Amino acid sequence: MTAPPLLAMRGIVKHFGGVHALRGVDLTVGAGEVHALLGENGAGKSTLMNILSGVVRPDGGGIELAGEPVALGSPAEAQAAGVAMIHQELDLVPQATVTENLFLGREPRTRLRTLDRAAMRRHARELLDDIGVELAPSRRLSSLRVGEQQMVAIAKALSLDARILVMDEPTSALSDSEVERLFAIIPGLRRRGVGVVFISHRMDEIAVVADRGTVLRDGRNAGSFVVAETPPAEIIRMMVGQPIEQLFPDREPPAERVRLRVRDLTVADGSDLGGRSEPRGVDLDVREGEVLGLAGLLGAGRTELLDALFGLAGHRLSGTVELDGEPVRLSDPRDAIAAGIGYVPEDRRASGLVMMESVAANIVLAALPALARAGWRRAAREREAVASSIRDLHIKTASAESAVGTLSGGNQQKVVFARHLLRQPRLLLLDDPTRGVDIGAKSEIYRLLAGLATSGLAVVVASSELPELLGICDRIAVLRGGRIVTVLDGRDATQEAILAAASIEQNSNPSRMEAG
Amino acid sequence: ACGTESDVPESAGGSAQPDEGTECAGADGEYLIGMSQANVAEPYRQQMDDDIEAAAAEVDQFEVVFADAAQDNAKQVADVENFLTQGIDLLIISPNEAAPLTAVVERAYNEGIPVIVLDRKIEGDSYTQFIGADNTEIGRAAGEYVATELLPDGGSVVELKGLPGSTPAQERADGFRAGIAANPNIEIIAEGVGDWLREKGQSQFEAILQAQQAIDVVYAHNDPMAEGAYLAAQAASRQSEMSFIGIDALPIPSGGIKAVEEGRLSATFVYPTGGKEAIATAEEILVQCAEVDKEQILETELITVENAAEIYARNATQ
Amino acid sequence: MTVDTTDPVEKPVEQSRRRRFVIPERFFTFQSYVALILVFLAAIIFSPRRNGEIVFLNSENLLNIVRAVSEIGILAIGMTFVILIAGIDLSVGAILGLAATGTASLLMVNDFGVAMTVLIILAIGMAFGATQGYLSARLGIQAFIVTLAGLQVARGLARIWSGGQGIALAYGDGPDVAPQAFSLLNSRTFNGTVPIPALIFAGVGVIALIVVRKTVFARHVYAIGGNERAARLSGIPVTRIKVTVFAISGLLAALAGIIHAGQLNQGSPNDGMGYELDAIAAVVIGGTSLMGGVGTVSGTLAGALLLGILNNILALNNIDSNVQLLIKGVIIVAAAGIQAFRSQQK
Amino acid sequence: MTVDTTDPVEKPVEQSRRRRFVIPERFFTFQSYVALILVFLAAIIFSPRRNGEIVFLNSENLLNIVRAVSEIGILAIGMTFVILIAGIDLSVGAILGLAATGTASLLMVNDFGVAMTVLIILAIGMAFGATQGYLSARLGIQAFIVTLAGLQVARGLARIWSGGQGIALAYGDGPDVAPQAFSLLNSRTFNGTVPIPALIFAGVGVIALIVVRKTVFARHVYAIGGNERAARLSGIPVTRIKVTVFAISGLLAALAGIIHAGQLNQGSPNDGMGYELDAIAAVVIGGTSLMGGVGTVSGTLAGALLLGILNNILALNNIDSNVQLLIKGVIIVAAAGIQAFRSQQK
Ligand SMILES: Nc1ncnc2c1ncn2[C@@H]1O[C@H](COP(=O)(O)OP(=O)(O)OP(=O)(O)O)[C@@H](O)[C@H]1O
Ligand SMILES: Nc1ncnc2c1ncn2[C@@H]1O[C@H](COP(=O)(O)OP(=O)(O)OP(=O)(O)O)[C@@H](O)[C@H]1O
Ligand SMILES: [Mg+2]
Ligand SMILES: [Mg+2]
Repeated sequence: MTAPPLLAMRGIVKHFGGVHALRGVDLTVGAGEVHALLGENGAGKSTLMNILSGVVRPDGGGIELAGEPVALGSPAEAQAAGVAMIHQELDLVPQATVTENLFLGREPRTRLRTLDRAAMRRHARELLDDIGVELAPSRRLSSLRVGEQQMVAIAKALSLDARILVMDEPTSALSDSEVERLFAIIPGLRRRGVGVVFISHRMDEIAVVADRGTVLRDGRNAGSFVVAETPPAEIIRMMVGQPIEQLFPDREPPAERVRLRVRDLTVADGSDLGGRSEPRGVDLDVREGEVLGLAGLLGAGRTELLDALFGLAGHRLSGTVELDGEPVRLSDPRDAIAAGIGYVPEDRRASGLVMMESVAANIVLAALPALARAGWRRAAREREAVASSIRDLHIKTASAESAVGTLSGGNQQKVVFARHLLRQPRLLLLDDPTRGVDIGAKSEIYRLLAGLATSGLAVVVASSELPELLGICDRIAVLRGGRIVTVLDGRDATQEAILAAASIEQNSNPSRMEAG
Repeated sequence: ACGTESDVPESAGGSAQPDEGTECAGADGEYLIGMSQANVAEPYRQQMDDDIEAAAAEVDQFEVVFADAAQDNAKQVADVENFLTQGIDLLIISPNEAAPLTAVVERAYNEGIPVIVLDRKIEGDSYTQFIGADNTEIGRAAGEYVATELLPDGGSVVELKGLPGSTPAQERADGFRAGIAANPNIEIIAEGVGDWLREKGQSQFEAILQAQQAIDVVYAHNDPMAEGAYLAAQAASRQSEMSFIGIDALPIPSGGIKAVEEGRLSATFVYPTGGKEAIATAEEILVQCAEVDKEQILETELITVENAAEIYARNATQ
Repeated sequence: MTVDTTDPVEKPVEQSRRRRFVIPERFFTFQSYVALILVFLAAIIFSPRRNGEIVFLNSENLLNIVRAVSEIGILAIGMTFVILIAGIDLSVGAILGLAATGTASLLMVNDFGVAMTVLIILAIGMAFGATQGYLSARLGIQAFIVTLAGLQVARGLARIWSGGQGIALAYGDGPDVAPQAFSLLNSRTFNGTVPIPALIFAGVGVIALIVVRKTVFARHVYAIGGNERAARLSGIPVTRIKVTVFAISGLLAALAGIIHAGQLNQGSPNDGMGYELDAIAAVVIGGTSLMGGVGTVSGTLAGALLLGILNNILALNNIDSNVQLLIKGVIIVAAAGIQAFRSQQK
Repeated sequence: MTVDTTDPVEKPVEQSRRRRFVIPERFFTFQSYVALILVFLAAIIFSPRRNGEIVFLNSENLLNIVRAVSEIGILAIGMTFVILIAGIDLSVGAILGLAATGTASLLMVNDFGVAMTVLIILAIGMAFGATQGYLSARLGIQAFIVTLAGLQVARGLARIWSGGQGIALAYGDGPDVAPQAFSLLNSRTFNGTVPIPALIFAGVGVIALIVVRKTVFARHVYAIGGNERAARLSGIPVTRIKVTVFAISGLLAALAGIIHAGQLNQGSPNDGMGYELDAIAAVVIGGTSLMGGVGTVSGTLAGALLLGILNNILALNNIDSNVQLLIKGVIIVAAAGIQAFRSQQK
């Protein structure tokens, strides 16, 4: 080898207070290579890439770009050196327009040094066209769907004409068709000699896009591999430390008794929906012990349907909902919880956890009044409840009093599960419960779900990962534009069938199909 | 005095009034009087408004409207401007501070509107009459009372000051020092800043009580602070060791005269509001079409337990 | 092991830029007490002496300090809950004034008994606070604005109620005087040593400490401040709790107003001007975050005492009042700076 | 369908579908102007008349209004930027006082020329603001606390500078008087009709409108307020921009202080007390969100004028000052309520 690699990171060390996030990590990426960076939650992937993009300063180690040692002290310096990054958390300004977001921090100026809005508008159009996104550049970002926002972030990163492009879980918010559109961009990048670092917890994607890969475990290199030569099981073993025999556990078939019966559920439009699809005329039956999947493209209305079933649509809701034959009124989450419904929301950071509080406080949050006597807390009962939750759900935490923010993503997710399970719900609603969760934790969550269903709980789970839905669901309802377009049996459904149902162009008067 | 309509027009508003065009309608007129008050959050100034209202109620021809500048010079300028816009017939103003209000008062005066300035002067002489008391004089009277009556053989004095930066606080401090100068054995051993407030007088004096063993007289720049100091001393059971004197002597239940009458304060000094006098002057100018003096200095009065009840009865508005 | 309470990805980007010297976590847990102890020691050192005795440590002086901070302290306790839900209450000083005026008026003008008066005034304060809470929680108007307007309204009502002048309290039997019982508030108990307002302050403090530790309500308050959406999705009655918190703040402000009238033998509509800022300062010095969700009542108590000691020692030494302003400004920033440094470390 | 067997008083099973009445988005875009126009019309209706003329519409009266709001308006423009980055600046009133005092002192005591004085005072204001910005942006201390302390410090400095007294301005040539040129600030131009402070206010407003529309700086301000982390990650120098914003606020407060001294022929350390709350009210009524990232300078100008007209019409009708407090409180809440309603609709 004569030419130095495009990127070489050597011996990178990083501490956060007492947390040893990186303990001497190496990473090399060649020009025109797509390099997968893998590892469990908290392995240090984002930290390593944040160091590369100047967001975080390393405590030790060195970075070379094309053989030249560089110091990347700030995002601006990293950009100047040719590093662009799409961050794990969407980093755009919601109140600004698409155009303004695309040029954030590097706005073009006129000769008078004033803002050159005309140039911004022109270039914005071009940038969006380049990645095949049809969006009015003047739209406010907050009016876009998550997937569209993600595409804006991608366009922004590409527009930097970087030598190195880092994508930190770009697909976790995308559904399959958007993922395809993203992947379509990659060959062009390869041709231009761009080095791409790609982070994802979806193993199937790695096989599609990546050339080589590096696995991190506990802030150390756990191995490197060439994708074409390495079976997925081997990669998983590198990540988790042991092979995972069976990702999706076997389960008893559900009972016959209908737990949840929904008829003509419709949510009236708000004034400014920003591309949301509210449920329209939804009919649904879920039986005891059944896991029902919700599939659909981004913005198909899965979250909205689950929100509505949890009382979040308030007075805009119409139609009937029955649990075990009793009608329930759902105008507030309190109604839903009282009726025995639990909800693990899509975004655990924004909607699930109280980050500054302890694991214990987060677990008992919904059950406090039930555990208390006339508003006075009973510490012993709370401790018991927390201990049994941690035990039953295998939550990995230093102690019940640890701040919940110190847990890995999967364990954080289990804390939200535990909170609702403490209330002993009859129906559990899950919105993308494994988003951003590593494969080890995923398999644990699937096992947990299987156990709950076997014990008679009815579960409705929305997910963007079709293999996941196919693996865990008894039946899969496909949504489009807020309507259920078809319901498939879990055993003989295929990805193709689901995708076909989800993405048929919406005609003016789609026929409503009965579920169940 | 102005019964005939052929009276010369200069009759109203004194000789300096440049606008000679105003006719004096005398007793037949209806008059709108604007009263621009600096800050009604000070009990003394609220009392001034109340005095004016009570006095004006006795004069059929008068309607008085009030504005409160809430201690803001700029707001008071706007208040006067608004009075001018409304077309008042006479302006009574108790300026928040002198220099900032001078220009707008001058403007009113030059438009031919008689101006009565209360309590605090403005600069120059563009006003019809100034009515007020002299803070330095009152401070001096308080000092002399201490020097001759309370502590003829000398002793230690604690001073509780009003809001730093306010003129009366400065003048009541300066005058007091001049007043006690005659008796070299009197020493001001501590100064606290009570911002005119009862509770700050109390907590400041609590600390001073700790720091000072021998205190003979507490001189507060106003009665509320003196009362606060008394409360502090009472809590420490030291109220009988010393005398408390204040200033203002408002004729209201929460004022200093009652405090003297009830034995908490040894003395207080009337700081007259001039409200009654202002309406009297306005009556002279507008109803009687008479000329008035440029200045009316109101005398202070020493209130002790001997005369407290009598003066309360005389000064009270009700 | 350092406890990471915040979301790692939400960190300021430059946080690791400086060399960081690590301060033991324990220091921060007791940060407000540490600051309190430092100020206490400084007060001893700078205290004037009389016959060799340290004046500051004189038990009477110490009790005076507690008395002097009792009103601000009570306001600050209510403010702690408000700030814990990421709100702010600028109206407490004005409610105090309204309550003091009302107390004096009911006792002197309407000749109500003590119990009746106290009940009515507390109810008014609570209703005022609850209204503000409703406007802010239900209609989503920012608490800063609602309570800024509330401040003006309370002040205006108080002035109208009393006709603008303070109402003096005189005690005795019969009409037009207040019942003797009410003068308890400016007296001292235990052989005339412990001021009643200090006792009430201590009582309110103890109750608040118990509420924070033992009630579901307090957990809900913390959860709402930490993540309102998560709280709502956990079935917590967010609006009701928020309204309750503002009602408590109004109630305590009214209690402070009653004490104010009792201590000073007078209720004036101008009482309590600017107290809200002192109360907020006490809460923040005590380690409660203005972003909500993090803080303690015990910290607030320490913060209030710290401010009281500061005022006392500055007064004992006859420090120029303007210099006092500067010193207090610097100390408030320093206290907040310690906190900010702490959250950056994490 | 199953029969409801549980509870006869149970709510109807059919979920209620409430008609929501939808207000066109356009209304909100112009919300603050709409409110301004409504208040303007109300002022005309409620204006007293003299000889058939509507007093409120008298051109002199209208110019008086602009003059009267000029200082608050200038403060509010600076405050708009501060609030856009989700900060708050409680120190502007005190900086105004410090600047007014300093202006008078430099002109009268130090016999500096007008240009020199103005430069020094503006520099002081800017430095004061920048220091606060640094403490808040770099050390992460909350702006509320930093500027609350800054308020006290500025007030203390002003009192020390002037010895506690207001310094009156006298004009003329020679020592111990101020240059005649400075009296321009209390004069009127265009045949003595348009007050100079009103002109300066208009000038600052125009510059601010241009800055917001045409500069990259303004884009960065909005971005920081909208999502600070995103701004940092995009390479925007967040700390520098925040410091600049506070420096601008300090600078404009100093400018307002100079105008204050000129208009009132005096600089007093107590000038500008409470102005910060008026300025914040103007900004919020103008539609800028206290959460940052959303708002306009033109809205702020409308908000300031609205408050000015309100004050004017209440005064012209001789509304009792206490009732004025109530009315203003209610109107501020109502204006904020319209906004809150808007963001809830979304
Ligand atoms: N700013 C920070 N402050 C403190 N700890 C941090 C910070 N950023 C990351 N960490 C910690 O460093 C470790 C590595 O985190 P990192 O985000 O790099 O993991 P990751 O591999 O990207 O995980 P995931 O797959 O969940 O995104 C974790 O233990 C995390 O809690
Ligand atoms: N509370 C809300 N207010 C306004 N917009 C919202 C809200 N919640 C979600 N949105 C927006 O609605 C759009 C659609 O959301 P989303 O893409 O999650 O749809 P979905 O059908 O639930 O699909 P999925 O669950 O697969 O993500 C997004 O642009 C999102 O930003
Ligand atoms: Mg990551
Ligand atoms: Mg969703």
